[in-house]
Amino acid sequence: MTAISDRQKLAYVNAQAADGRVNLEFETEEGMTLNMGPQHPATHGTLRIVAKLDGEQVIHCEPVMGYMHRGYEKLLEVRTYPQVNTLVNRIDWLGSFTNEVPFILASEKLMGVEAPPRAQWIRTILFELGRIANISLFLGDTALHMGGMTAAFYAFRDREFVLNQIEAVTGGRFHPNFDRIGGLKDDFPKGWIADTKAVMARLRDFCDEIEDLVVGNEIFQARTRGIGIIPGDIAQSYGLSGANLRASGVDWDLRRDVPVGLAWDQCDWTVWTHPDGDSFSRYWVRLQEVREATKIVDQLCDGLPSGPIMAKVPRIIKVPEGEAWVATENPLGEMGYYVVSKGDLGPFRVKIRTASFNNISVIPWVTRGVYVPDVISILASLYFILGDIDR
Amino acid sequence: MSDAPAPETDERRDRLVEVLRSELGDRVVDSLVKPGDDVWVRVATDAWQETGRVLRDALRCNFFDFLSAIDWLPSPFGKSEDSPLDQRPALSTDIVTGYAGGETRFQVFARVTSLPERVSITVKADVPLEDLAVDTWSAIYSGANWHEREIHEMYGIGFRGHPYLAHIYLPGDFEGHPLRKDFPLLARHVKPWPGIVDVEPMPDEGDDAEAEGDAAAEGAE
Amino acid sequence: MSAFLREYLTVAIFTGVAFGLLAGVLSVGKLIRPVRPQAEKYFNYESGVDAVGTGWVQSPIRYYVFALLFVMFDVEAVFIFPWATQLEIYGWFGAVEMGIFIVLLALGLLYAWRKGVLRWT
Amino acid sequence: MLLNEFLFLAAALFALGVYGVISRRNGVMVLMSIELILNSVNINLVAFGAMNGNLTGQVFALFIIAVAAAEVGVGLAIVLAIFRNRRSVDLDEVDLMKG
Amino acid sequence: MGLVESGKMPKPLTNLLNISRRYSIWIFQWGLACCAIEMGAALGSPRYDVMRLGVIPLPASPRQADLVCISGTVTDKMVPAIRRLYDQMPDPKYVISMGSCANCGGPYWDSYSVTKGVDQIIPVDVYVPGCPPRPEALLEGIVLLQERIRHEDMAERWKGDPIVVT
Amino acid sequence: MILGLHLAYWQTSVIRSLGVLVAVLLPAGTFVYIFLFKMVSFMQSRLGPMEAGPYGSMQLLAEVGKFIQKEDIVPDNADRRLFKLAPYLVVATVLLVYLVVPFGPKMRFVNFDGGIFYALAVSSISALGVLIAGWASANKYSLMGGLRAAGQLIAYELPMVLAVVGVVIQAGTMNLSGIVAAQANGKMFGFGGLGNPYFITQFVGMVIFLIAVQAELTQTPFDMPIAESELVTGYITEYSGMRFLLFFIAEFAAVGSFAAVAATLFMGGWAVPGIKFDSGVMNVLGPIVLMAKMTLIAGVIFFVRFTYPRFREDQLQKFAWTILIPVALANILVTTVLKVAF
Amino acid sequence: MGLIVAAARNADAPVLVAQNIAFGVIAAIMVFSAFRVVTTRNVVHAAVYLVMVLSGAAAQFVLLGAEFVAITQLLVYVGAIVVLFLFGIMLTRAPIRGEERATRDSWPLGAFTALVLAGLLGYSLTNGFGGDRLPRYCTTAAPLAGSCLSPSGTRAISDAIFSTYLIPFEVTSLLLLAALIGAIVIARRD
Repeated sequence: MTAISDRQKLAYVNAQAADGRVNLEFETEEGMTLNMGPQHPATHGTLRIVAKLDGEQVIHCEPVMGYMHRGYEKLLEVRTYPQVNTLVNRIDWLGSFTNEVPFILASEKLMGVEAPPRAQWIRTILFELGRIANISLFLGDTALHMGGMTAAFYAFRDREFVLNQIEAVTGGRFHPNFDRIGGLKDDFPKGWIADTKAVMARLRDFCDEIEDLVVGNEIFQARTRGIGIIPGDIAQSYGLSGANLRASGVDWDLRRDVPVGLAWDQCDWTVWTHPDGDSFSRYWVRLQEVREATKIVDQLCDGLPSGPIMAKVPRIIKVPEGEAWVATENPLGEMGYYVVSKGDLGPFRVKIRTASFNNISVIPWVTRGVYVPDVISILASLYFILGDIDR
Repeated sequence: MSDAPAPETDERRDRLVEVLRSELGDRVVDSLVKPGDDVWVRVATDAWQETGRVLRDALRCNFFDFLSAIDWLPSPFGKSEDSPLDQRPALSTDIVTGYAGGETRFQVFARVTSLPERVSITVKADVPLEDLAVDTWSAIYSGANWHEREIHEMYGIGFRGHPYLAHIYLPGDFEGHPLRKDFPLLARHVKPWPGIVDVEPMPDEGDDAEAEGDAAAEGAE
Repeated sequence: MSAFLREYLTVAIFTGVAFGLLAGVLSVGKLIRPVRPQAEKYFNYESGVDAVGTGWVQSPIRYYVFALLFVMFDVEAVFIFPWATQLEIYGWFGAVEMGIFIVLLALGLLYAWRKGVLRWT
Repeated sequence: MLLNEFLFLAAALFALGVYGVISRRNGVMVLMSIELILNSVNINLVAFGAMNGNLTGQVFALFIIAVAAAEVGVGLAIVLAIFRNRRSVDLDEVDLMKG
Repeated sequence: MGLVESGKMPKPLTNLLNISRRYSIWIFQWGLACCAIEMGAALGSPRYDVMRLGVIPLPASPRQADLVCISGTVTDKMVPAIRRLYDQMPDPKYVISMGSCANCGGPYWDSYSVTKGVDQIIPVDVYVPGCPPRPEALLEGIVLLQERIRHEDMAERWKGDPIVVT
Repeated sequence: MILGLHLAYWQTSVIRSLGVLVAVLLPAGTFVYIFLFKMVSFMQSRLGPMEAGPYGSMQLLAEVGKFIQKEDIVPDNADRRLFKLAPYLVVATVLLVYLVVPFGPKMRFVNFDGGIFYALAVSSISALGVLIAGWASANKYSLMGGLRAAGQLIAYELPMVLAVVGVVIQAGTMNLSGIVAAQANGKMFGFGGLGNPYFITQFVGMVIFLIAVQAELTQTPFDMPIAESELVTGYITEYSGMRFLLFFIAEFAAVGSFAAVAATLFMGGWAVPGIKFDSGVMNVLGPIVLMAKMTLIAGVIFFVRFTYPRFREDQLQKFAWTILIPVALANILVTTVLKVAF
Repeated sequence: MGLIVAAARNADAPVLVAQNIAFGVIAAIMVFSAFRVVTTRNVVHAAVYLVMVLSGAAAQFVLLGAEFVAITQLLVYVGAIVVLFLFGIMLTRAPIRGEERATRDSWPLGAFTALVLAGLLGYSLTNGFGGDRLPRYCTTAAPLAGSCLSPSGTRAISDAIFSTYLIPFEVTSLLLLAALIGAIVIARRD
């Protein structure tokens, strides 16, 4: 057992004192306060939801974050560009590859480099695979939060196949660190494309299965329809993005609307929206998104151009002075990097705009007056990942 | 894919700047339009809140991307990559600001998007050092609430009129503002970064000895 | 002793044996299990932080109304059961009598329904 | 068995119930004491029924149980109404006349 | 007082108890970060299915858990909660530290808000390295833990004060 | 002489009691192994426990052995006495239900005139244990779980009771052995070859009964009280070690007991439809037949549990009061009319 | 304790000894529990003690051969009314450590009243029913009606309700309906 350092001790005491103060704040008022988290099965880990209740009705619900705050923006200021690439993988840990892409694109923009077409296509394919790996877990997990155990196991089962494909290319199931400024680390291995298409067919079956098991289930619909309605203008004002925004009837998808140079405009797919804005529509839109993603991967695999996968870039990456913002439509929503460079080996300042942070900022608004069980279904349907909130 | 050469002018983005200028007058201090790419506008500190309102109401930039801040002071610690025992050359602490200029060390900047126009804008405002605060945007864009809390925690910048400016990430008694450039990462001072030289042979230029030499030279610098 | 009481004696003995067994298992556990008292171990669980407020919840009044409905219908069931065993003998007369009884109580349910007690919002 | 065994038991319960009704402050506890009284009556009824070999006692016990259910339902509703207005179920602090 | 604690338990019985502890490990449903997903894959994915080994992923409350897998980054803000939940678990209890972050801080070694290793707060039985470790690695860690439990001398374990890290 | 007989009676009673315990724990253990460990695993394309014993068959013993060794924690704020009392109450009610179930013509522990009435009364007491457990833990999740559980238990106790009335009307008796006999010897639309198993003639009643059983057992989709995604584990959040195991056993033993009651009420109990063995054979075969029927019903219960998501609390209450109970009342009326008319 | 002694003294046959002992034990538990119901400071404890009194009463009903009433006692009182009580308790404030002042200052008055009442009742009962014995339990299969105490079947009770007491039965439903509506009106907050 290592001894705890003074700094640790101090942090421990401080944190306890802080928690105590938060508690005191909540305690002094009328009504009962229900704590969910930092350890709570509903909060995907370490989010803390403090809900003030009247009976079972929520008067006010406030997320307390920071239990997963790792200080990304500070750490990125002391890393070189390739190192940043490694680290940002771990922001949204379910669709890791998708975290790398906007940062790499922003750096490329500053450097004036463009990756060769094949690299762009492969990036797009991996991006969509990351999306599938991410959202398919959501599809099972949300059902789990409403008590349907089996869907979660199906999700884990079929997600494995996607992870296998990612691993076959990048060598990592989770954190591929595969993107490079100017291209990619490697090309596809032999036979990968045929395998991937088989996996995509399987995933489409999985979507059908989920549609039967969850979406078509009356209880699931009773739990989600008309619950947690977020109108489109509220969603925009809070900066909700991704499926949460589209489920509110706002037709906005960065893949289609703000081209960043990847291959989405080369294939035929649909942006699904839903007019209701409730938990059910968020689930439904995500389900469609997985379906579309499998189609995109199929099409891109078919038309993959040949050529190099790496542009000419200097060995030591130095990014010229400037500021650049690139955002992509990540599985969780809009993820963007505002990179400020001073011509150094590493960025001067990186503002990471993550989707979940904005997505859950709507929680106090949307949970007023709902019942405790609805808090769970709303949280699950908003879909957040702790690393993506706290960074 | 942006194969086509960048256009010389960009009407949509120029219009943004024009409308802002007509609404705010000379409180728009500076602006920069990169045609086909992006637009930056710097406004005076006291026009910060009004800028938000104009963006939302006049320009229909309803979608809130983010609100953040930046500390333009160059880090006095460098990247703390070398051994702490080595004599480190004195680092310049001259403030050099980025696009659309700036006068003070701290700047807040925010980005909003007009979904129908498919255009985004980054607005910036200086934060005076003597009174480290600007007006809140949380009444204009609800999502700004948490972003401002984050900035407050990370930079110590206040937001006038914010409903609940409490800690959001760090434990209550955390001292200092981590994202300020003069906030040291203690671990780095105790122990140097083990992987300073970050070189990996590129797949297409396998064993290029000359590049390797370059790398060593650059890394040592 | 009558067979009737004997059956109930079995119930009593069984209850005794069951409780004895449970207590026995727990005391066997007492021999084996460790006791490591630590102050924090005995704090109430609240997702890993200190408990906020007292453990008291004011439960919604709806529960009371449900319990009330339950009690009323439970009493109804008490009268239905003996009647059900003898229905063959009572014939239509019994059916009508019970029909009136059930309908009267169903009116209560209907009243609660119409009053919106069964809905939450 | 003596009839009096049961009657004494009922008497004891009855007396305890009366004590509870008079001396308890908490409205819910007063209602519980009333239950004790009702139960003592039930025991009496069933015992006398057994004594006389007819079923009247048992049938009346059933009716009393039904009435007790109704009584508790209304009684607790009143206590709840008092609690909602006064944030207390203490009968001493509640002057019903002031309402 | 417990027979086991005083070391008066006959040897075969002790063996039996160790075996039953070995095959009935209720793992606390609690994930922290990236590793939690790999832990979830180990618990929930049919491909890994940790239930084969007798690890039951049912309890959501520490009171019913035997094993807590610290899967992911431990931040300073999280530390009191981890400590509290560990304390609330009934003895005998085991800890697996999963992933570089929980082991030593991992890629966040220089962060201002990350605790460099969960073993500064609670005693750890098995470390599983990796960033994140594959589910197989976690399974290996669990098998190691089971080996350890199999040959554990409980009297020894209970001797003296509870293991407190200060 | 009488004294001697007394002693013998005591002995037989104790033996009977132990017999009930076996009859409780055996199905409970079997259900845990078959359904919780294996069936759900296969449903989710897994294997379930494999290491402890062949195909993990010793897993349950390991669980018991482990829980015996676990520390017993009573939180400081809890009401110690009631906290300890609650598991006894919950387990005892489950055990007492088993007493009245006949396993054969003579294979029964007690033979009450009001057998089914007794079973319903005893099972309604478990709501009490749950409420006490929730309150005594002094924990918010527990209290909310306890309240929800009690609210749900009473809401679904009612349809269950009312669903049974139809059977009682048809059989004309509340004695469970009598109900079995009525099913074995009854006629169905004038055809007596298969007897009259009530799952055909009382189909509505059986569906209501099984739904109510699902809710009484707090299994998904009615598991709001122990909904782990919001209330951690509801009223058992603070229980550890053996006391938790008691709740766990009670849950699965309750599945067994309700399955046994349902099998007796609606599926002919120990009798095999259409085949009339003599009493001696059925005393041996009866328990096996009943166990098979129980397993079937438990299989349905667990299949639903692992497939469906859960209701919200108000939806659940609304379902009971606005659908199940009116339907059950209508079922009674229809059965009455049919019974009287024919 | 006295009850047990009294029961033992009045025993005249071994069978009755067992019954009397059972009666005595149950009665002692009931009286003790009833005493705790009216003296405990914790309202949830009071409810639990009430459960014991009620179950004890059910057991006494069994001793008196009233099986149906006994089970009804369990179903309605223990299974429903006590649950109603517990809901009522949890809707109001139920501190886990009990209340500081659960008894009125005027409790001696109550105690006095109760004692006087008990004395009066005891006196009049001894006077009135001093020697009355309950009939023995029937041991033969087909007893003569009235000659011995036989468990009364539910059928007999049903016959009694649906012939002699038909009107009270129907009135009961009216009473329940009225109570239900009244309670809902009182309890609802609109």
